[in-house]
Formats: sequence, C-alpha cells, structure tokens
Amino acid sequence: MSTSTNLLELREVTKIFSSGFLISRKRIIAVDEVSFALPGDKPIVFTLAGESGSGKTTIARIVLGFLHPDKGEVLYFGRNIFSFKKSELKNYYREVQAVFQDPYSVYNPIYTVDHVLYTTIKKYNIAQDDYEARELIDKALTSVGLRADEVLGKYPYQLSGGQRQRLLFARCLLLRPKLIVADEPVSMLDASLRAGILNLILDLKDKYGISFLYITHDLSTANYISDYLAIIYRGSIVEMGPIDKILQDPLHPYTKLLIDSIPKPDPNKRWRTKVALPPREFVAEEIIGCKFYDRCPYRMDICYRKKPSIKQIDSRIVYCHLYK
Amino acid sequence: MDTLLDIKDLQVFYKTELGPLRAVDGVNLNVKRKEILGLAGESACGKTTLVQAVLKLIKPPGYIVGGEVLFNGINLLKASENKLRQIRWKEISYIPQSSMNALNPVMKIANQIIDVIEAHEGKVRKREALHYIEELLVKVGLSREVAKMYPHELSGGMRQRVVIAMALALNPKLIIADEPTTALDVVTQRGIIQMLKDINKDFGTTLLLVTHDMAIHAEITDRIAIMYAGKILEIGLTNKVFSEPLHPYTRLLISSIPRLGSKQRLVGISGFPPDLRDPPPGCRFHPRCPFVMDICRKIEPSLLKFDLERFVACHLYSR
Amino acid sequence: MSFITIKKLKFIEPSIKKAFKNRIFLTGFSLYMILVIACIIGSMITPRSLTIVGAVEPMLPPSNKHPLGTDILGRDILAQLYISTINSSKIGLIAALIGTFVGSFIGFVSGYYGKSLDFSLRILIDVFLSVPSLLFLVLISALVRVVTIEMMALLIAAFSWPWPARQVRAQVLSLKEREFVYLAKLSGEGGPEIIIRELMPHLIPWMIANFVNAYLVAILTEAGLSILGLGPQMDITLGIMLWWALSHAAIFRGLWWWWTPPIILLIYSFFTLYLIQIGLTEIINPRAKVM
Amino acid sequence: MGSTLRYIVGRLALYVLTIYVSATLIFIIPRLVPGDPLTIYYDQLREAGAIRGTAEMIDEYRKMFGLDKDILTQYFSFLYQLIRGELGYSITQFPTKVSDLIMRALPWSIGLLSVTTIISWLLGTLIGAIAGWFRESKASQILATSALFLSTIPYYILAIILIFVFAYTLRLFPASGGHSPGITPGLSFTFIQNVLWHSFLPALSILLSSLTWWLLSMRAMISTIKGEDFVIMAEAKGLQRSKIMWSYAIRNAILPQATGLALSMSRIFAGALITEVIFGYPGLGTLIVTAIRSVDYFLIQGTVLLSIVAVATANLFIELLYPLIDPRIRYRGS
Repeated sequence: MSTSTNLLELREVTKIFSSGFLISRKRIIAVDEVSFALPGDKPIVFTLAGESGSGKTTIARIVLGFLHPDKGEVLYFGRNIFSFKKSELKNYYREVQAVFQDPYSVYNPIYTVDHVLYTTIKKYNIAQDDYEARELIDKALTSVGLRADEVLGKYPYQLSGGQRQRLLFARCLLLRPKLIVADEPVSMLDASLRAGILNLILDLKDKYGISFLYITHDLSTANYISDYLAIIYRGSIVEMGPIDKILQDPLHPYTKLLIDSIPKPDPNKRWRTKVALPPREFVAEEIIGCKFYDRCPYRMDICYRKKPSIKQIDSRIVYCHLYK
Repeated sequence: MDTLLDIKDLQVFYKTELGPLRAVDGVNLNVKRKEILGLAGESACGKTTLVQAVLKLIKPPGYIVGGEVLFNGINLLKASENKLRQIRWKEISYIPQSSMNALNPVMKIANQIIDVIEAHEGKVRKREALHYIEELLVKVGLSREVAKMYPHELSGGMRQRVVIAMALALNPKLIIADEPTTALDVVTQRGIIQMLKDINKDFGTTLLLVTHDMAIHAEITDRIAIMYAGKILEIGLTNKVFSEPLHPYTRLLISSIPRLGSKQRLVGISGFPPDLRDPPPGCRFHPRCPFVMDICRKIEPSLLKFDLERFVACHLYSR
Repeated sequence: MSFITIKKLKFIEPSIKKAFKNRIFLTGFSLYMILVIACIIGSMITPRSLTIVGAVEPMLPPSNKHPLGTDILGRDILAQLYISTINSSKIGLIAALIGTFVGSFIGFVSGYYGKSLDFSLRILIDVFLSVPSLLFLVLISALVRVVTIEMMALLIAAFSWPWPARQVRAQVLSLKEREFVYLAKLSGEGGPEIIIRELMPHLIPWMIANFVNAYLVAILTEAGLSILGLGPQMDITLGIMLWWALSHAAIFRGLWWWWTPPIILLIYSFFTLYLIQIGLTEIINPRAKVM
Repeated sequence: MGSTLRYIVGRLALYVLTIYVSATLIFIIPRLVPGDPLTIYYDQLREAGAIRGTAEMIDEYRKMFGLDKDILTQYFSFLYQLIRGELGYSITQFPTKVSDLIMRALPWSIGLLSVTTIISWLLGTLIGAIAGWFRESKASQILATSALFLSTIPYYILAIILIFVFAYTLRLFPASGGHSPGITPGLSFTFIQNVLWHSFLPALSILLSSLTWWLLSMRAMISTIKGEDFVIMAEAKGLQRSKIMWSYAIRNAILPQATGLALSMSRIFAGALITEVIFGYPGLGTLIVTAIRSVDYFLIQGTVLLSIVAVATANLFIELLYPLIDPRIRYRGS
C-alpha cells in the first residue's frame, strides 16, 4: 500500500518534554519513535490504547498539529502536515476534526453551545445565510440523535455530559470530515450513556464513511467499535494489528497482562491468577532497554540492555525480544 | 447478630441556591460481618455521600437530615466527638478515591502511619513502630524504603497501596473503600482489588466497596446494592443479581457494559439522571424506565424482601 | 459575508450584575465614588485662588469661614483637599490604565505564544517584581525633577505593568490548555481571534481587579515619592499636602488640622479601593474567601 | 541530591540576573535624559548655590567614568567599578566615598527591617493560623475585619499617627533620630537601650501593618487547606484536632506563607524606606532623602543599587529556605 494513499501515517514520531533552566534541565520522553498508519481506502476505527501517561494524548495533539514532534513526520495522504502553510492547515482541519474527553472543559462556559456550531460554519463559510446554516445544524443534530430545540440556545451547564459529547460529533459532521480524532470521548461518561456514544461512532463510520483514531485506556470499549488496535506503553508501541487477533491471541507480555487484567462483568469468570505489583516503579527516563522490563514476567537481560526492534508476525507487529 | 453496620433511613442533603439537593434520601442498608458488600451506582447517585455520612465526614454545604448509623450498637451520628474519634480507624478505616492527595504531602510515609498508631495506642518507640510499618508495607507489596519516602515520590498505584497499608495498621473490623482504583491503570487496579480480597480472606476484615464499575463488583463482592438518585433500588447476592437482575435499572446497567470478545449491540439507558433538587415523583427511575406504569409515576416503591437475601424497590414486584 | 450575527457578547452583563450583588464590592465602590464626586463638586464651588500662598491668614484653626482651617503658608486646607484628591485620583487612573493595558498585553502575548518570548518575558517580570520600583522612581525623578501630574502618572505607569502581566500570563497559561481553545483552533480561529473571542472574556474581571490594584498602588507610590520630596511640587496632591505639613513640623506645632485631612483621605481611599478589590476577587473565584 | 542543587543553582542564577538587570537600568536611566549626565548635575548644583570644588569634582568623575569614551566602554567600566564595590564619590561630602556613607546607614536599615519583618511574619502566621482554624467563630471574623482595615494603611501613614499619639501627645517615645545626641555610639548598654528606645515607634509602625498582611493570608490559606482531602483523611484517621491543625493544616500552609513573604519583600522595603524618613531614622531612607535634597546623584545611585542588592539577598535567603520547608521543592527542581 503506497504511502500516498494512507489517510494518516506517523513515522517515528518522537516528543520530548523538558523542564528547568539551562543547567537544571530535566527531559521526559513522552512519545518514543511511534509509527502507525490508517489506510485511506475504506473507513476504519483505529484504536490507540494505553495507560494514562503513556503518551496517547500527546500523539493525538501531534496528529492535530497542536504540538510539534522533536523527530519524525505525520503524513496526511502522503504530505507532512508540519510543512503546511496556514491556509493548508485550515483545509487539513476541514477533513480532520476531533472530539475531546472532558465535556465540562470543551465548551467556553460564557457562550451558549451554538457558538461552536456557528463559528465552524462561519469560519469555513459552508452556508450562504442564517437560514441555510440553521438547516445544516438541524441535520447534523438529528444525525447524532439530538433535537435542535432541546439543545440550541442553552449554556453548557444546562446540558448533560452525553448531550454535550453528541453535540461535538454534530459539529464535526458539519464539515463532513474524513477522520475524527476521538481522545477518550466516553471516559467521563457513565456506562449507560457510554453505549449511546459508542453506537454513534459506529453509525458515523458506516453512514458517512468517517475513519476514527480512537484514543482510550479501556480495551473493552475498543473491542466493541474498532478494527485495528495499537497498544502503547510509556511512549512506545508494543503491539499492533487487527483487534480480534490481538484480543484472542496477544503476543506481547504487556498486552497479555492488560487483557487478562480487565475485570469481566460476570461473577463466574473471576481472575484465577494473581498479579504481583512492583515494589518500586522506575521513573521513565532511567530505562535504556525495553520499557516493560521492570514488570515483565519473561524478562531476559537483553531486554534490559537493548530496545526491542520491530517484528512482523502474519498481519501483526510486535516489539519484543521473545520473538526473534 | 451477624450485622456489623446497620444504616437506617439515612438522609443527607446539600444546601444549594435552588433549594436542598437530596443526595441520600432514606437509605436502609446493613453490612454483615466478614462479607464484601459492593455499593454500585453511577456518578452523582449519592454513594460517596452515603459513605462519608457513615464516617460523619460530611462538611457544609452538606448536612445530615436524619436516620441512624448503628455500629456495635452505637449510633455514630449521635456519638460524642471523642467516642467517634476512638472508633475512627481503630474500628472503621477509609480508603478514599483521590489517592493523589489523601496523604500529607510534607510528611514521610512512616510518620503518617505512626500518627494513626499514636492517636489510638499512645506513644510508641520509633524503632519498633518503623519495623511494624515496614512489615505493613511489605504486606501490600511495597519495598521497605517506601517508609522513608514522601508521597510525591510515589506513583498513583504505590500511593494507594500505602493508604491500604495504613488502613490495616490497627486491624479494623470494617474497611470502607470509595472508588479505590478509579484513577489507576488496569493492571494496578487488578493488583489492588486482589489485595483487598486477600485482606478480607486472611484477616476477616469486612469490606464495603463503593465503585461505579460493575465489572469490579462482579470480580470481588459477595453481595451488592444498586443505588440510583439517592435511593437503593436493589440488594442481593452478586451472582444472583448479575444472572437475574430484577430492577429494570440494574438490568439496563449490566447490559450496557461492553464485554471483551462480544460485538453484540449495546443497549444504553436513554435520558439522564434526575436533578435531585426536585426529584421526579413516585419512582425516581420512572422517566427512563422501559416498563413504567401509572403507579410508578405516583407512588414511590419501598424496598421489599423478594426472597432470601434479595430486596428490590420496584412496583413490578410489589404486587 | 459575516451575515451570521454571533449574539452580541453578552458575557459582560452577568459579571456586572454579580459585581453589584457582592456586598463588599458595593460598599467599597459607592464609598469611593462619594469621595470623588464630592471633591469634584467641591473644587467647582470653591475658588482656586484660596490655594495660592498667602491667600488667607495662616495657621487658623477650623472655623466656619475655613471649615478645615488654613496652613502655615496661608492657604485654605479644604480647597487644597478637593484639588489634591482629584489630582491623586488622576495619577491613579492614568498609571493604572496604562499599567493594566501594557501589562495585560504582555501577559497575553507571553502566555499565549510562549516558548522563547515567554521565557525572556517571564524572567523580566520576575526581576521587576523582586525589585522595589520605588527605588527606580526615586532615581528617575531625582534626575528629571518631575513637575506635572501627568509626568508623575507616566513615571509610575512605567513600573506598574509587571503585576498585571504576571496575573494575566498565569491565567492565559491555564486557559490555553483548556479544550475549548483546541476546539476553537479546529474551528479555524487563529491566534489573535482566540485571544480576543475565547480568552479575553474570561480575563476581563481579572483585568479590572488588576486595574483597581494598580490604581491603589499608584496613589500609594505618589504619596511615598512626595514625602521623599520627589513629588510634583508645582501642583498639589494628597502626598504633596502631607509633605508640606511634615516639612513644616505640623505635628509638633499642634497644627493637627493641617496634617490630619490628607492622612484621613489617604486611608479612606486605600480602604475603599481595597474593598473593591476583595469584592472583585471573590466574584472571580468564590472559593478564595478573603473575609 | 541532584534536584536540590538544581533548585539552588536556579535561584542563584535569578539573583545574579536581578542585580545585573537593575545595575544596567541604573546605568541607562541617566543616559536617557538628554545631555551628559554630569552637565545636569553641574547646572543643578549651581542652581542649588554650591560653589566649592564643583569643577574639579566634575572632571574627576568624567575621568572615573570615562564619559568621553563610547557607551559600551562606559558600561563595562561602570560594571567593573560596581564589582569592585566602587560606587564613586559623594558630590556634597566630597571626597568621602558613597560606599562609606552607605555602610554607615545600612546596619540601621537592616536591623530595623529584619527584626520587624521576622516578628510580624511569625506573629501574623501564628494568629492567622488560629483565626483560620476557628474561622466560624465571632472573634475570628472581628479580627479579620480589623486586620483588613489596618492592612490597607501604609507604614508611613501609620508612622505619622503613632508620632502624634506616642511622641507628641503622650511624650513616651522620641519622634526622630537613631539615638539621643548626647550618647556616644558604642556597644555600651546605655547606647543600645537608647537606640531601642528610638527605634520603637518606627518598628511598631512597620510591625502593625505587615502583621495584618500575614494574618489575613494565613487565615485564608488555612481555611482552604481545611477542605483538602488529606485533612479530611486525618479526621477519618481519628487524630486529635490539635494534631490535625499543627502537623497537617499549618505545616502545609507554611510554604505559601514563605512565598508570600519573598514576594512582598520589595513592598516592605519601599514602605520602610519612607517610614525612616518620617522618623529621621539614620537608615538608607534618610540617606536617600539627604542625597535628593543636596542633588548628590552618585549617592542616590549608590544607595538605590545597594538597596536592590539588599532586597535581592533577602529574597534569595527566603527562597533558599523553601526546600527545607517543602520536600516537593527538593524533588521537582525549579
């Protein structure tokens, strides 16, 4: 698959956050040479799953052009987005939109929620006049299961978390994007409302052909909606491939531990084995080899000395010294 | 008498500009000795308020309106300041959700645990206490040197284990854990949950576990109580409640949890939780309930005994 | 084609309504306004000539002819008081306006655009805040022999920008990470637009509180400089009145009616302005209960 | 401990930078004014009627600061002089050096300032902590309101009131000077006792006003900390109320109080400077005023610079205490 047809491709993207002043510099590698790609031919949901602090939100910010990587490239249909001029970036946003995690901080509290809808329409002038704008908005709201009179003219605090998240999807729909970066869209919602948003993502993919880069820490939601899965741990991808294959037969020790540790809502299928928590967790920048060394049951001394390289096994990729 | 803690008609409201918010509105619940009781419910259903009321930690604008909390025959709500102080941590210890700043940021871990010991057993020799504390830390899988460290030097998972070690320090009869693993990653969460289970098995400590995550209840609790909009809708043995949920809300709650390996269409719950400043009349779930009947809109169903160890508050079963 | 009328930014309305509901703000604001209006009216009805040296008989205690008596140089004290309060307020106003706008601008730019620019500005702000600006003012006015009120105001304004800059910068840094700013970027809004439409409304209350603080500090600084003998001697302000009284040992000559009015008015202004500031901060974040 | 060293290095760097930027500003300011700075003094001196030794002294300065050379060499010679502690000669009391005059006034200011600031900070923090812990009580409310009123009054206004009450009406304390003229300065008991007697009112006016700042800020800090999770956790642990107040609430409020102190050092210094003038107290304040009256520019410049160094040093001293107060500073670096 030639790179130019890939909807989105990351090549060895690296981001290092440093704090302190000249001599007292402290450097934390938040994203460590991450590469993955979303195919451009058919809409898919690609999940990037990892613990909090694993760098997944930093990657989302880089893909959206808010953060510049220290190394590597982000290609949109083969063109590096960081070489875009201002107007090109605006067109990029026309096709790549986003939905965020915290329904309470994603709306500017001093405006009614209409502000986000009208600003988008005005800035991308996709409507000739008020009437057409309102029509577009009504259509977008209904396709995300909201009624205009229930939502428009209200301030954010007057809407529930679920309504606010749905409205964000409606805003994206106005621009008919090709890709929506969904950064933990349901993690702040209760289980009962979560199902509605997950179904909405599935519908938008099927009905409007929109691809999703779904960022989450919760694998069971990923299993429900996504086609591909990449597991990220302390800034590095450890395993990547079709989700069903990974969930049924995980290769990387961290993926195994992760899948086995997800609590199952069934009292008869309780955890059989115990997991030992490390007596002291190492700080990220002290590690040269594999980052999972201190918690890995299969660790070897090569894992401590050398970072594992990429290994292709049928349609999957894994970074682990177990697989030569 | 195998009941350790008995909550009777507990009511806790919060003062707001638009009138009192009825966070906990007449809750009856008892916790049996040596069991793990789960308290489930979605955000803002009142479970944290209930737990804080039991420990009398409600701060303004919250206030306790009425009801009793009986522990070994003493009503904690009416107990004297001193009597309450003696019971706290000696008999009932508490693991809060925000492990981020549940520990005093400027004090070493060892000193914070010594504080607890000295508050209940008087002065202790530092060397002896330190040895005991290191044992406690090892029991929760932490290295001994953690005793001399400060909270900001520990990860979230380590901090939560320190709090658990502290909870075990005086070998209490009851540990109340309020969302102990919400802020943690999945693997650490599993470790903590298994640790709590072992504590209950090894020391016979009763555990009241509060969390919105039904899957965690399925993993660890013996009995479970479902809470919604300030009231208890259903209580029962965990495997019974999961296999045959009675109350419509419980049924919908369980069916809206995504399961690994199944792609079956999820069913959420339409609408959203009521505003507890003026809750809907009758059953508080009726606006969102698929089986709503006329009676549900008028009369509030009381928590009735359905069969052994099973209670439900729903007109479907009250005929 | 900006036909879509984004409703006029009604965001200022609620904060103004809230401000006037806050008891502390209300008392402070109304008391200070009473003082300023009284002085404006007073200065209109009393002839300016009364403040010229030798205009009246010196050292007269308060009488109905001279309600606050006269000073050693034969000037009516009440007449002086009206003019000096207005002049002090004028200095406060000019210095605070300039200081707040310049400071807020620097705060916005360094907070929002960040990195190298922010680094150097942050250092500059810290340096200016850790050094008493009074010292530099002393240095400059010793050289320039400040004469008019406006020059004094500009001089004080030159050193009143760091505090608002620091406050606004901190606010912008925290708001910048809020997700509605990212959403605005995705909606096609550019840097300046985001500052004006998304961030500015949040900062107006902060900037007003900074303005009041700068106003208070300006009056305080003017009085300080005047007591050091560096005030606008050609004109008359509360500080200058005090300076005249002190340099003629008014206290020990028993001329109590000469030095007490400026003291009382200065304290009155500081207290009422401080009440306004507390009222405003309580509106901005209700959690920070000062009282 | 890597990070504590990193913190100290950071603070020292800011300290040196502050002095450097201030020195540069002091160098630039006279050159902003049109004309050669020395000619300005010359005209002002003639205006002020000075006759003796002005011409030779001006040439002396011209040579010393090489005003004929280009700006950059002047700048470096200016900095070079400063590093060697050379602040030039006082114009009016030529040939006495500016640094000698300052050294005579500095101990007075340092003594007055350090004593009053430490006492007011400790007292204010203590009373504020108790008032904050018992926030709902009537006493705490009254204390806060009166403290609020007192805190708005600057030192030097309070000074004037104190002079009127204690010096003029009650005649209990002297209204001016560092010590009675008759007494010979030295370490004798009578001299020290006399100095204390003279500096009582200046100290009181600084103490009263700044005490209220610390009281109010500590009271607000304690009442916010009372709501923190670890304080509620301490209650759940069944600790004694006094234990919670001291080692949980107050112990955590000390750092913000210390930062508050460092932040207001410049405000304290400026206020104290003017208070000295009101009392004619022989510190830096009076020195500056006499220099202003006699248009002694180099004395003003020297005193201003020394004051900046004094404030910056005090700031540095407080900031270096932070790691001891709060272990997080040691861990996080800057």
